[in-house]
Amino acid sequence: MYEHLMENIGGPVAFALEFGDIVNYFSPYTLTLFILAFAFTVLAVVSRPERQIDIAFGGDAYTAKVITLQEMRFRRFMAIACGLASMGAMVSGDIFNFTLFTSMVGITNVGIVAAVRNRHVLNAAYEYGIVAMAATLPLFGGAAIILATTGTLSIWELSSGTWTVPAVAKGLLGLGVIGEGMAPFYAAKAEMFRAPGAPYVIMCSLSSLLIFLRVIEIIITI
Amino acid sequence: MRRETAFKVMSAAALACIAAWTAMIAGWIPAFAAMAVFIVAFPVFVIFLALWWMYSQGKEDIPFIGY
Amino acid sequence: MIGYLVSATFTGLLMLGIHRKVIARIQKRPGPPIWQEILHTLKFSFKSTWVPATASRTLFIAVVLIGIGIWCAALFVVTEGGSVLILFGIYMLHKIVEHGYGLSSGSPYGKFGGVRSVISATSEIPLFVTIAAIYLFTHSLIISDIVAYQAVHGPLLLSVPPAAVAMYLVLLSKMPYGPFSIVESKELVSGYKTEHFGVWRAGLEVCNGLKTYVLLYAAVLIFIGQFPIWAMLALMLALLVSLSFVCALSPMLSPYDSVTVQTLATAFMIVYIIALVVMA
Amino acid sequence: MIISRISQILSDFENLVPLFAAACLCLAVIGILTLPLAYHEAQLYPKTIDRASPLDPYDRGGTPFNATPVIAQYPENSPYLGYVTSYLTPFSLFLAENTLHLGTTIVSHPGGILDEILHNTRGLDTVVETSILFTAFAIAFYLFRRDG
Repeated sequence: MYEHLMENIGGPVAFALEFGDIVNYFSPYTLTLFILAFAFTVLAVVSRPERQIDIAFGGDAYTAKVITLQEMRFRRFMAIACGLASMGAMVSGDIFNFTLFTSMVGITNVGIVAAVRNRHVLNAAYEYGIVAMAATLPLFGGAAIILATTGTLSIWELSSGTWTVPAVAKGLLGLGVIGEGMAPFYAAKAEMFRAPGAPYVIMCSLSSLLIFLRVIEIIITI
Repeated sequence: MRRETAFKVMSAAALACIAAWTAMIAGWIPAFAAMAVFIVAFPVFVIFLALWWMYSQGKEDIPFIGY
Repeated sequence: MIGYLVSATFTGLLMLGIHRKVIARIQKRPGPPIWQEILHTLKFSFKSTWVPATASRTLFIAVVLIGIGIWCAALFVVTEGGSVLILFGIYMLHKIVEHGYGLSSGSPYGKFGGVRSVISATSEIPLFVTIAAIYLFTHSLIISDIVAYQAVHGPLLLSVPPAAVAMYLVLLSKMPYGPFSIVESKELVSGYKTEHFGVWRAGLEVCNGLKTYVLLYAAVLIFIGQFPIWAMLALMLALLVSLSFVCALSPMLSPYDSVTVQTLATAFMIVYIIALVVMA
Repeated sequence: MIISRISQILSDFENLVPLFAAACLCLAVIGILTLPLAYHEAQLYPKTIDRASPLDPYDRGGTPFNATPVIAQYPENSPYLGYVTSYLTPFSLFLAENTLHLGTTIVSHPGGILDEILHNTRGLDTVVETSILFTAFAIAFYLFRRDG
């Protein structure tokens, strides 16, 4: 058992990176998630999209979808932004900062598929966007309740055991992250996956999985 | 890729693994550093070992589309 | 450590072979020999290999490496007694590797496999409640602390049986031929694996071997406790055979139904945990 | 069967918004039932509003280029804590002295952002907030200009 409660959850904190009151910390857990987000962001930077093959059912014809350079550039930009936002969310040691990064992930996820010219995918992205937008309400609401009831937002402080964070605030945080595309609100995200451009589309799913994993740590810690 | 390249990469990965392992046993580097080396080098070793055995025996093809 | 890594891979592959054999015997088929999966791996690594013309080359190759890499990391986390959260994080991120396999080739079958794997993204949600339930008892998520707790208080399997059931569901959804393995359904050809042939498939098999070993080992370690290695292997085998029975006797659910079943299981677990907290 | 009926609802993304709204509603009801929540008096970021100030509601008080007492979580991380309070460009200063409306927009004068970064010690938040805005603008611009 470690001295600090937080270190019993994600492992001993190796080092912390301070931005004023926002202290980003790297424990084995957050570091692992950070490295994975980083690895897939690098992949989105260096790999070219695949040429997705479509079969015309009922015939012998098949077609390859080609992504234009302009579209590829924009989607890569969004995928990188998404990767950066998830990296930030992974190591953030501040509840409000985490919620900000999470809402940025929601916006960039829409951006990744927004350039696709496929009605079905765009419809799904639209629905997803609305839910992601609505999900910011529980997210920021949870953060606000935590600040009002404890007077602090630092995860490090909150985990010291002197504060009691109301269960409903934790629930709101969890619901906000689940709204960004975790089950049972995953239907739109699964449809967004039909878009071509594998290295970018993967970031959609990766980012929501990562922030979900992180919010579990936060909910248990505080 | 040529076979020699695959062989070189494979041996480099294997050497990295063995070096990290020896260094860990001798106490020169902490265990987690050795593990980090393994995590990076072991997959490379596995894939390039197999690539050294067999690569580019056919030419590129479009995917299986189910005829 | 290198020896352990390699032997874990082969043990995992052997266990997958046993899994197939047990299923076959229950279904009154002769089944392949139990070392079939090891032979598969070796066979695939000698097959001709290239990257499909339509594929996203870098991603196509990188996911194979990442797949093996993350399960190596998981093995080290389990053996060194790291945080159980890291292990469960890797369980979930295996999904991303599956997506990468499926989407990177450009093949429609791989794509369907990849989309299926997004749909099945719930299969890991019961893990979250498992973690919360464990934490309520042990007040620590470091595996070595959990093992120490069990040495004093007896196995967690007896203290939090519903959490163990949730963990069992997760294991089941990761095993091939199970009711939740919708990504490996037969109408998808080979699903996300369709385009990864030859060496890439061998890499995938190595990843699967490590994955099976880590999953079973971790389940035994977290819910029963630490034993000498032969006893661990025996317990893992017992767990595997029970999983094979479930896989052999249950039909595969339709994709969205499997999600609903897992979501309901999670909801039940959440209610259980709230009850635990209220009682405490 | 009930399970396949549930999965039919879950699998259609048209139902996503009502489902999420229902979940939010459930949680909100639970939240209302657990009221009242205790308000913690010793807040980290206290705020006093001077309605008469031309910079209202963004006036954090204090004289420019002077240290102002500010509460921070980790004062050791902010050596210049509270030093820059409301720096205004000459034009902004002119507006502030002559009108009452400068404070109505947070980024219309440089003081807004600097204030958040240095006075309240939450600089990374400000950076992320603006990044979110820029990302959203980038998407909108791309979609608008795509066919142009």
